[in-house]
Amino acid sequence: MSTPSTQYEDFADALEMIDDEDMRFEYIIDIGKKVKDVDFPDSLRTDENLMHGCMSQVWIIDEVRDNKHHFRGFSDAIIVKGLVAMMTASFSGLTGDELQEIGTDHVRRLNLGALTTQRQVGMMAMLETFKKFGLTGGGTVAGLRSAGI
Amino acid sequence: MSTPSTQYEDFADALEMIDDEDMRFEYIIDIGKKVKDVDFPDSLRTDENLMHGCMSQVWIIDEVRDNKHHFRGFSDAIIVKGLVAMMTASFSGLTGDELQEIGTDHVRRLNLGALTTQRQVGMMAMLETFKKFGLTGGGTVAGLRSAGI
Amino acid sequence: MNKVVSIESAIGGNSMAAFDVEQARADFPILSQMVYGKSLVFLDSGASAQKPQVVIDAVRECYETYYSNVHRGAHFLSQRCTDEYEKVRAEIAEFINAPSENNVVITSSVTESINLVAQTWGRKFLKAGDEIIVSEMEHHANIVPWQMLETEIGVKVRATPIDDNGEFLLDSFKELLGPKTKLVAITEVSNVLGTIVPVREVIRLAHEQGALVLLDGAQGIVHQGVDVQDLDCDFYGFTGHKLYGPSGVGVLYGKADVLNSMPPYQGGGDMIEKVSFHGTTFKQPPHRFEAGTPPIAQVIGLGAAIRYVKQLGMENIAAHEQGLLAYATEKMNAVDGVRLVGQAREKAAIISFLIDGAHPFDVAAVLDRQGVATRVGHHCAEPLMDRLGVVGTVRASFGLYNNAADVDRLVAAILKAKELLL
Amino acid sequence: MNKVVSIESAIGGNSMAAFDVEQARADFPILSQMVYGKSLVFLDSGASAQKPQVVIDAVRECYETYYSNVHRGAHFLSQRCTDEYEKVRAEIAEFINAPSENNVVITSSVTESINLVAQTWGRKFLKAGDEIIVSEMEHHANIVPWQMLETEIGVKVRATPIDDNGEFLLDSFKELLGPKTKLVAITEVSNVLGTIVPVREVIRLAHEQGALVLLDGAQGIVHQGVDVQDLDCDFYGFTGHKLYGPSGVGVLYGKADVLNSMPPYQGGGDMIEKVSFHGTTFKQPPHRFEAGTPPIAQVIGLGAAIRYVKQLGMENIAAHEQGLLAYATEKMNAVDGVRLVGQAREKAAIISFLIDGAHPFDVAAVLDRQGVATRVGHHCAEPLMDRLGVVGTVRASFGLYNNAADVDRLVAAILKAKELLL
Ligand SMILES: Cc1ncc(COP(=O)(O)O)c(C=O)c1O
Ligand SMILES: Cc1ncc(COP(=O)(O)O)c(C=O)c1O
Repeated sequence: MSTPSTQYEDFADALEMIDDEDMRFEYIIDIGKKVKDVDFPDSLRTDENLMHGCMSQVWIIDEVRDNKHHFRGFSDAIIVKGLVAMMTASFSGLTGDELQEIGTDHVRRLNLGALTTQRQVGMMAMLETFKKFGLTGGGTVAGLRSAGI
Repeated sequence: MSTPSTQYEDFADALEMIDDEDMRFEYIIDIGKKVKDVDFPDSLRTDENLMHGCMSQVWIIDEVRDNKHHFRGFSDAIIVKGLVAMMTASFSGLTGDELQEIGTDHVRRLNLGALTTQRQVGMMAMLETFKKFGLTGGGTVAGLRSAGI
Repeated sequence: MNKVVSIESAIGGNSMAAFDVEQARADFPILSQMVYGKSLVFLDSGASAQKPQVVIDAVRECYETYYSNVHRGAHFLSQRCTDEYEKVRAEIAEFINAPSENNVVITSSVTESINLVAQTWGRKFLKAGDEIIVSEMEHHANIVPWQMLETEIGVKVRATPIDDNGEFLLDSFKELLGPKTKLVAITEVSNVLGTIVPVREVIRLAHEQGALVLLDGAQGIVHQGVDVQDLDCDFYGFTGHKLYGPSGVGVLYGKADVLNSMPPYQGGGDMIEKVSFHGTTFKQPPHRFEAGTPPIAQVIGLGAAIRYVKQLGMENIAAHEQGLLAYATEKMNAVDGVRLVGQAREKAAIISFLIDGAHPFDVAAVLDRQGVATRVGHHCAEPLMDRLGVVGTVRASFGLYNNAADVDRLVAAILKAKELLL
Repeated sequence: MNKVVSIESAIGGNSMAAFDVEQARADFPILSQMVYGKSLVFLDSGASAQKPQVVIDAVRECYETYYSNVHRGAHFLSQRCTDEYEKVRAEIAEFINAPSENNVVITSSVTESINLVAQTWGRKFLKAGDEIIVSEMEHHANIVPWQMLETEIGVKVRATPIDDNGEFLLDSFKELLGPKTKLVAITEVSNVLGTIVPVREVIRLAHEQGALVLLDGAQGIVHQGVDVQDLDCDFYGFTGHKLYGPSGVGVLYGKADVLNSMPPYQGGGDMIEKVSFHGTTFKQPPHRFEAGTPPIAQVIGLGAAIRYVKQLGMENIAAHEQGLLAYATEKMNAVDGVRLVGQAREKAAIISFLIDGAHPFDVAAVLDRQGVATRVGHHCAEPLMDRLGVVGTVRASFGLYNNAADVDRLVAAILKAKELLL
């Protein structure tokens, strides 16, 4: 399995080193707590950037620089915020083609036993969104939706 | 428990003496087979005389002589015919008042284990009809029905 | 020894190797029950099949170890139970070869499945004068919902005829079909006669006329399985309790575009996207059609039933039942005065019959006393009784657990009935 | 030691003698499950209750020893199964004090019970401009079916308000009531706030205006039982799975004259008197409303559940739960930053709450990790969430098997949530 980024490796390694599920759960909360409101201002929390089908609200943006996709995201709930932070950091800095190489196994390495199926499904949906951004070269979540992708 | 008739006693005794359920079942069939079509001609098998709510068709008539009710009945199925024969013979020759004395226990003595609940319900319905005839002094099944009794 | 040979070839033969009926019988605890002191011969699977231990245990295990309401919860049990529940939806989809689990709507019975179509698709797309074709041998579940639309909307329900053998008449069906035909609602297998309807032809012809086709698979799926994509039916309904699953659960399959076009059926929890007093929006299928708490443990039991029959092999079950059918037909035909009702060339293992001169209720009662459970009456197919000119029939319907000895007991009981009743 | 005394008086006291919660807990096999290595604290009975062994065994025993389809068969098992099934109908009638078992319609859930009334009584007797009053704290199951009639017929659904404590406002209700009001459809107990609605007053006032009253008893019957004749409601619906019974079965009670006046709901087997292509007639209630094979084993399981709670005593269960409610309310109020949502004077043992500064989903997730199963979200009551101005709540709902230790674990988990999340 390829390594998308050093951030990804860091997260994966950290989670692997924690052998207590409760601690892994708390680790994710800690990541979520580090994401501050200012990191993702209200002006970005628009319907345009809102992912549907999540238990809590999730916003995602894709900033493309030098053909590389840089994701940022936010949620109103801390645990989801933690997962969003892990996902966006892990899979940012890749080209559209590189994003297509990312598979569910990559996500599975991050989403250890501490997560409910519903959250796992949410993470997979996030990955799908990243890959779609990769395919279309950017845009907004709403843009993907209205393009029917 | 009072004895409505000697026929009743005969049936009850006979059934009590048979201690095999299968034999009791066959005893009822035998009674049914003895009832011939001529005993209850087609002309009596009318909607007027038809009891509703039975699995197979059951016709009942009440002939009142000297204030005493004499029932006859018929069915298209032999087992039911046997039950009808037992019921009509057992509870015929009684006055309206005497009919009101007949209780479900009387029927229960006739309706031994060989019968399904549905048939037991059918026999109780027949008893109810007899008692209604007793109350109203006669008439037809359809008459009872349209009188809403 | 002629008879014995025919038993072997009918029941044994090739299928013996793949399917061991004695082993299968051991999976069904109820089969060891005694009835009036006799061992039970259960020939009423057409009304409802018995359940293998794996189904009973799946339901019990659900309640004992992970039961919780589904879909709405984020806690461990709720998540676990939702996973198991939704896994079954996928298994059902695979079993009937639906394109996706989103084509699979959970209902409480095939009766509800058909009513759902009538009340959503029917009320939305049908208008006065439109025609719905059913057959003369439908179960009431596939007649009354359409008659209710007759009263409500003014559509016309037309019955395509059968012949005296119970054969579906394709030519007559072709004649009935016309531009007014909007729906053909047909049983795959007659629950009374066993007739296997040539549904593939029916579907092709109906589609040529632009009509949709709903198959009542209540009996069909049990005896032969189904591939809804291969058949190309628009709707397919079946009921769990006849497929060795729990009571209280059914399925409606529908093509995606058709399901998507349908308004919701019942309103309540789980089927909505957003509720407010200013306006409410609904979920996508299949959830749009699943209001309220579903039959959770029953779906899980149905999953176990499907795994069970798949493991035995639907072809093996079908071959075994065909063997029983051939054997029983031969033995019963050999009894003087027994008349088989329904002699179509292609039949599932369902035999309706009468004894000349005896009332069917009496026959069934005598059979019952011999420990042989059959069904008697109109079998929820009164129009068919009228068509055949009978008040009812006695019906022996076979399941995967029946064996040649059951047939022998049935025949012996029929002889006893003749002896007692004639 | 102040706290300990209050525990005793809340949970123990008089009810202790009559009701031994530890003994009751032993009846529920699932309660010994471990969740993430912690023993399970199940506080989600409001969504669906767990099942005592007697219920699980009743279902199993049915399948293992006497299962068969009901009503249509004359053989031994069919008769036995029908007897057991119909006996439960009589037991349900007795449990809710219906005049007769004929007032008891078996459905698949309270959601179906309510939809049945909307689609039969509603479509027959309502016309454009007629009004249906619901409350602001209804479950979607008691909103959406009426909204569907709004679209279909043009009736108007009006919501009678609550105050910020979640108290039902009788005066406002009186103002809404008028000659146009044809139906009042109200929950007995709010599934979110626990509020006990003064339904006796509601019914009296509605009847004065000539309106019928449907009570959604999904939560009410569980916490306090019901006497439908004493209340004089016209319809009463409840769901088996919240009353410690199986999933897949519900009940609709109706007054005899009202049920008699209603057309059938679904069409199919068992609900007809006579079917022909020239005209079909229907059975009397309750069978008129029960098309197809009913949830047989589920009804039998519900019977076992009713016998179980009756044996414990509904008053004892209610007293025990009130003790838990008082204890939990006190302990939770003592935690800084915890806000109880719903503070009506009369409440059933349901507590919705929020932690200031934490998202309810996060709170429930942390609770879950501590083995404490609660529910989070809108609880199928979005209009109520809008009214309260919250995105959702965390809800702890208590069943007869919860004890003081469960409350302590809940409070400990809340403290942990504060520690982790704030
Ligand atoms: C008050 C109330 N009404 C209706 C329902 C719906 O119950 P069911 O999903 O069993 O139909 C529920 C439970 O979810 C409820 O709490
Ligand atoms: C062909 C057919 N259709 C429909 C039904 C109705 O099934 P259910 O009663 O489970 O809804 C049956 C079984 O009774 C059947 O045999």
